[in-house]
Amino acid sequence: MAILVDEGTRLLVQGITGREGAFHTGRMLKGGTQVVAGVTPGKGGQDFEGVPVFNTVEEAAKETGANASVIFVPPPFAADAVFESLDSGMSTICCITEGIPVHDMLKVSNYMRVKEATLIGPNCPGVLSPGKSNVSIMPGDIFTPGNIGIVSRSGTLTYQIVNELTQRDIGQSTAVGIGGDPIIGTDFIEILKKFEGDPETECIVMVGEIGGNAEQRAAEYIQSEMSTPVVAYIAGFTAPEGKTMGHAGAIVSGGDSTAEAKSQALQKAGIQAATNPTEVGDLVARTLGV
Amino acid sequence: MAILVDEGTRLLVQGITGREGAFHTGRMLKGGTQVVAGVTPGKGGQDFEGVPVFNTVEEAAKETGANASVIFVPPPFAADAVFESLDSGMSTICCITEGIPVHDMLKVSNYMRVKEATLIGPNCPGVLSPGKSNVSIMPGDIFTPGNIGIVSRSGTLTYQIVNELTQRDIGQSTAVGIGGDPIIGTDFIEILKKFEGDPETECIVMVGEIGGNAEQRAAEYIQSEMSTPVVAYIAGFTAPEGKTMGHAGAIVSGGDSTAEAKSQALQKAGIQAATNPTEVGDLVARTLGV
Amino acid sequence: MDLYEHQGKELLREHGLETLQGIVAETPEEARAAAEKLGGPVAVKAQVLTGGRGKAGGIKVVHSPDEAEEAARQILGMDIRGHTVRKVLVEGGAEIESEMYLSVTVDREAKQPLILFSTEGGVEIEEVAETNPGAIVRLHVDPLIGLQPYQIREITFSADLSGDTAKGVGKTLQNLYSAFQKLDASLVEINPLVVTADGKVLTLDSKVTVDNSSLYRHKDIADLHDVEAADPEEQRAQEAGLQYVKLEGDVGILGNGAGLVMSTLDVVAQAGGEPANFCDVGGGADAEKISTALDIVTSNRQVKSVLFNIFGGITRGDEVARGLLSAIEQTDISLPIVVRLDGTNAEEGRQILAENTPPNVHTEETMLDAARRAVELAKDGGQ
Amino acid sequence: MDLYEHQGKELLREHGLETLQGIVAETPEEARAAAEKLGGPVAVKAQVLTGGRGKAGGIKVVHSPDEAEEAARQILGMDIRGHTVRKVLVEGGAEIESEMYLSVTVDREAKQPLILFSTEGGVEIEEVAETNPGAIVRLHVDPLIGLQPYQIREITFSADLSGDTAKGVGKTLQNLYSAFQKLDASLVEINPLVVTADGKVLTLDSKVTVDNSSLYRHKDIADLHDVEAADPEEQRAQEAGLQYVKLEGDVGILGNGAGLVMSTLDVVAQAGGEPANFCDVGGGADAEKISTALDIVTSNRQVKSVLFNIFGGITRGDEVARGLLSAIEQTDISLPIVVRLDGTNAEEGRQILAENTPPNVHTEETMLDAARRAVELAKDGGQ
Repeated sequence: MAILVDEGTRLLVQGITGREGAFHTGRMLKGGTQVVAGVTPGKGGQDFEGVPVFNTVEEAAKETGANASVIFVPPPFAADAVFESLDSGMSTICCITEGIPVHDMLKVSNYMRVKEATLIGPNCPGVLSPGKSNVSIMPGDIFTPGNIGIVSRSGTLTYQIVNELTQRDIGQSTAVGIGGDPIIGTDFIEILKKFEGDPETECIVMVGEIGGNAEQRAAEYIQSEMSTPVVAYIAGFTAPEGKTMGHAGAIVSGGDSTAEAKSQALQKAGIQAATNPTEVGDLVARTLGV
Repeated sequence: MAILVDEGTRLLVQGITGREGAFHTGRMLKGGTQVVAGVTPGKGGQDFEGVPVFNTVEEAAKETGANASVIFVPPPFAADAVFESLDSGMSTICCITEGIPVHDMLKVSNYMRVKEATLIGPNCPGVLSPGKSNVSIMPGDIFTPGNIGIVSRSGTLTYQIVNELTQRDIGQSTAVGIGGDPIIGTDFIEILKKFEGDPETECIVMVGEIGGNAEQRAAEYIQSEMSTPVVAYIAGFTAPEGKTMGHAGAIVSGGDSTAEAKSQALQKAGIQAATNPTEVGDLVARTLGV
Repeated sequence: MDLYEHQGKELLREHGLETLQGIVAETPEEARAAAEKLGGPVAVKAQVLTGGRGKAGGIKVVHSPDEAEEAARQILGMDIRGHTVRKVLVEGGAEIESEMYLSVTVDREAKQPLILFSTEGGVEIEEVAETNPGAIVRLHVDPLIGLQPYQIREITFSADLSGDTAKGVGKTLQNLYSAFQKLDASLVEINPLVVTADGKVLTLDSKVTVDNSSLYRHKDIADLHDVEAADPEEQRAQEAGLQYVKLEGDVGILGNGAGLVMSTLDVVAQAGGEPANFCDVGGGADAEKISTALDIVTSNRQVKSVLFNIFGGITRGDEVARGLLSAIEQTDISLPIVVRLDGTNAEEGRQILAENTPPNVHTEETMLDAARRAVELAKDGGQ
Repeated sequence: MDLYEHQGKELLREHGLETLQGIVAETPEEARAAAEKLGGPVAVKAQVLTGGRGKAGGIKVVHSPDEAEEAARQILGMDIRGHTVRKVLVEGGAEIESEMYLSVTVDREAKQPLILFSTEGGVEIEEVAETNPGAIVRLHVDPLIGLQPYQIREITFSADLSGDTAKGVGKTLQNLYSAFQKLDASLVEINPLVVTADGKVLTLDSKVTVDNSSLYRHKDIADLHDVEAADPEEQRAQEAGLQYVKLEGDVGILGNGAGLVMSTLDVVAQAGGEPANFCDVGGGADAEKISTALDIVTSNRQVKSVLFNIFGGITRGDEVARGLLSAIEQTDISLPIVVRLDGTNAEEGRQILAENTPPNVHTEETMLDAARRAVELAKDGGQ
């Protein structure tokens, strides 16, 4: 097993003929992902590296049985793309796009409440289940199949940690980049819940950062609801107040949103917390007893 | 048992100090309903026939533990009143108000999808479970406790039918007036489902009329999902096309919306259909074997 | 509330829809002047609150002011499905390449606005639905988020539109949906929506129906209500707060409650009679209102008998009986009136009626008996 | 993007909020003229993109044009938390009866707009939250249906407001929420919202922050961006498409990916160093971009060593190494640069660096080692 994406994932790429979409579609195809359709309005009928391109998601879904989508369309059109995927029945939607207006995401994320689907992102690297399906912009090469679940607000930090694990011969079940924006479709808790329900996942790495208080809520959830061990890592202890650290959502705007506050909450909940990515690898290895 | 309202119903009246609200609150109190709170903005702190009046539903709910509301506020403010009840946790909301703009109801009824509550109406007489709770403008005197469930788009026609039953010594479990507007909170099917799940209800009377195709959908549902016998009655065989027959929703606007089409659908689904209210009484008596 | 074509178009224009230039004329001379002003060929179109005016000869395309005047002369005063034409819309011409259909309405079942689009315009959508259902694109809009750009693309791509036509249709749909919302409409329909030889997308004919319940917040639209065009009895009933619909038969029907009155009409028909009207006097026993209702119902010369069907619910039967008697006293009706009184305190009510009833008032205990009696009396010619 | 008080107020006024009359002045003379025009007592307020100007002496209430000129002379040029005052807002006076607080912000957890209201205005809301949390009303707005009238009542009744004050606050909230939406704001705050002696509800001081991601659809607001007020290095980084934040330390830090760079800062701090900046060069091995980044980082005179932390993901390590070398060649940096290269093809990359590396470039295999090395080098004074 894995969570969110696996061998049954039939992927549709929104914005497949754009620069980013084309580049990553090529990579996902090489990684073995079943990319069954692409959508670019006005380019229906063309094909991209053997993948048929459609004008609308509805048409693409009908023709190809796509059940998941990944979104590479520019920010002004991204919310529309999410709505299109949602209303066309995609069950997992990864929105890679960075720079979607917050008010668009308020609308999108609240609309999710009436839908059964899962939205990952935006401003995220996507989801990758090694050996099964890569619905992301993550470098598949550094992953190896295994039993560690990863959920992270940061892309490169995830790669760094995956690399630490792979170097120790510790494989991953699924890596989920939930995104670095203030408003995201899916928070830590929903992903933790899925990992908890996945018999293949033996340990989970949770990578947080400054901004918001999602880590605190996750800590409470882990303490009260989970039996799978979690190793946590928080970035941004040196971040000053009021400055955006790369991610739109990574900004200290009050006591709760500092790395310190998050770290304390994790410790209080009895969760192992690493102080740097290498230590994450060490803690996971110790947890697994390898 | 009963559906929607019973001995546990703690009722809050929105618009309690208005003409309609005051009149019917008095009647509901006399009928034994637990009216625990009233809401009229600006009149908080007063009381009405012993019922405390609050400025907001939130405050009223907090102070009195109200779990259901009935709405008597004028059309321009009715949608707001429904939202207020919904957001303050009322689980059953009966909106009596007639004349709410359709576009307001589009917003309200779609918002219901994100809430766990049941909205009855608008433009409806409400819900009455004889001997238990009267959350309606229906004349309690003509009812008698028993095992017949009634669900109807029309008020007076319901009274007429209840009277036919009571005269035959056949009591009622709950009578639900779902309302005569084009867009209503709860359709036949949801109520039929509740009656089907109510062990006390042995037979159901469904009263339809021209407009829409809710009766056809109900017929399909009854045929495929229900074991409780249903006696149906449809009004409006003589209604001309394009004319509103009293209720905003009672208008023939195409083949599906005629009484004939509805009647045929019921017959096709093997549902007993009466041709007048008296016959409804006869058919129910026959079904019960009394 | 249905709007005249010219009124609806004016509102749609305010929401950005493109139409032909048009001038309303109430006389043949005004129509001539309008045609002169517009120049070129014009269409002279009857303004009536009903469909089928084309087939009835209510639309004429003419090529000169003379012809426009003559066309208006023929059309003005014409009766189309019971509606007298009192105005025409004189509209400029356009070279039409193709005709489409576009509408937004309220889908009661889905509880959402429904967009219908078809490349087969110019005919009634019901006809297309029967002959070529595949030519109709149906699309629901979720009121929680509104019309989305991708939905517009679904419409235009499904119809294989491209370039300026796709853009024009897309913009039209966006504006039409916005008009639908802002006008509190229950229907906005463009049929046909045309593409002209020079690539423009125009609203050629349109229908706008505004939700009556919303008129309190659309004073400007409420003011458009055409009192003259309404049936005078229906108009009077409306002013008195009565629900009244005129029908073709001879049995006048009154009752309290819309459902009960609808049911009464059916029972009268089942008894072999023909209802002359639907009239709901509402709750209560207000003698004033009942007498107005009686007066309106009997002012229809075809009515030969009256059936008053009352169910005493909140108002008790005895009170209703007193109200009814006082109402009958106030009016001067010699037609036979059958009263059926049931519900709370019905017996007391019937007794009151029995003791004080005028000779032309008959009481019955059940709806069925009352209906049969009223039908009989009507067949006897109201004697 | 934070707006100056006078800019934010201008936008809020466009959305119906009521403020005092105000005039922006850039010189003491302009401030005098403004005070003359406004008449009566005025407030001279420093316009800076930071809080705490009141405590810093950036707001003065004066009673004559002379005093206004003098106040402006004192305030203009003042440094408030690192921000130089270059403009003042001269505002008319008002007789204040009471001060309240009202804001709309984005609640990340609830994923909904959050309204905060308090009758304890004029102090920072965080202070009220600590000293008297019960005085704050918190209310979420569901973006699917927007702010509802009942929510406004919840606010006003909870604060026991009535009459004109309740109406004024209600209207203010409605307009403020509308502004919040239409401006794509992440924060709109009125503090204090005052009731004047004559019963008016006025926005006395306000703060507006517009979501940077939305600026493409708010050209007018984007144009308000004050280039002069920005840190010149940060400004240059922004133009080059780099994520750059200046800090106080002496270890310059570059890396690819925001999370990794944040983590690198932490590791440097753990190693006993002090990061001089945050700089994310993004994906890819674009030599041009890397050299610009190096230049910006080292243009900070405090920087004594540079740590370049790269994780080869999509871009392979060997490519990154070549890009880095070419970038170092393009610049003329003598400071020690510690490079840590990991991920895909890291070994090949490290080999390339080892073979061609200039003497001031040091390579390390792990983040920790690299951080320690960079900290050491910085402590050695960049030798």
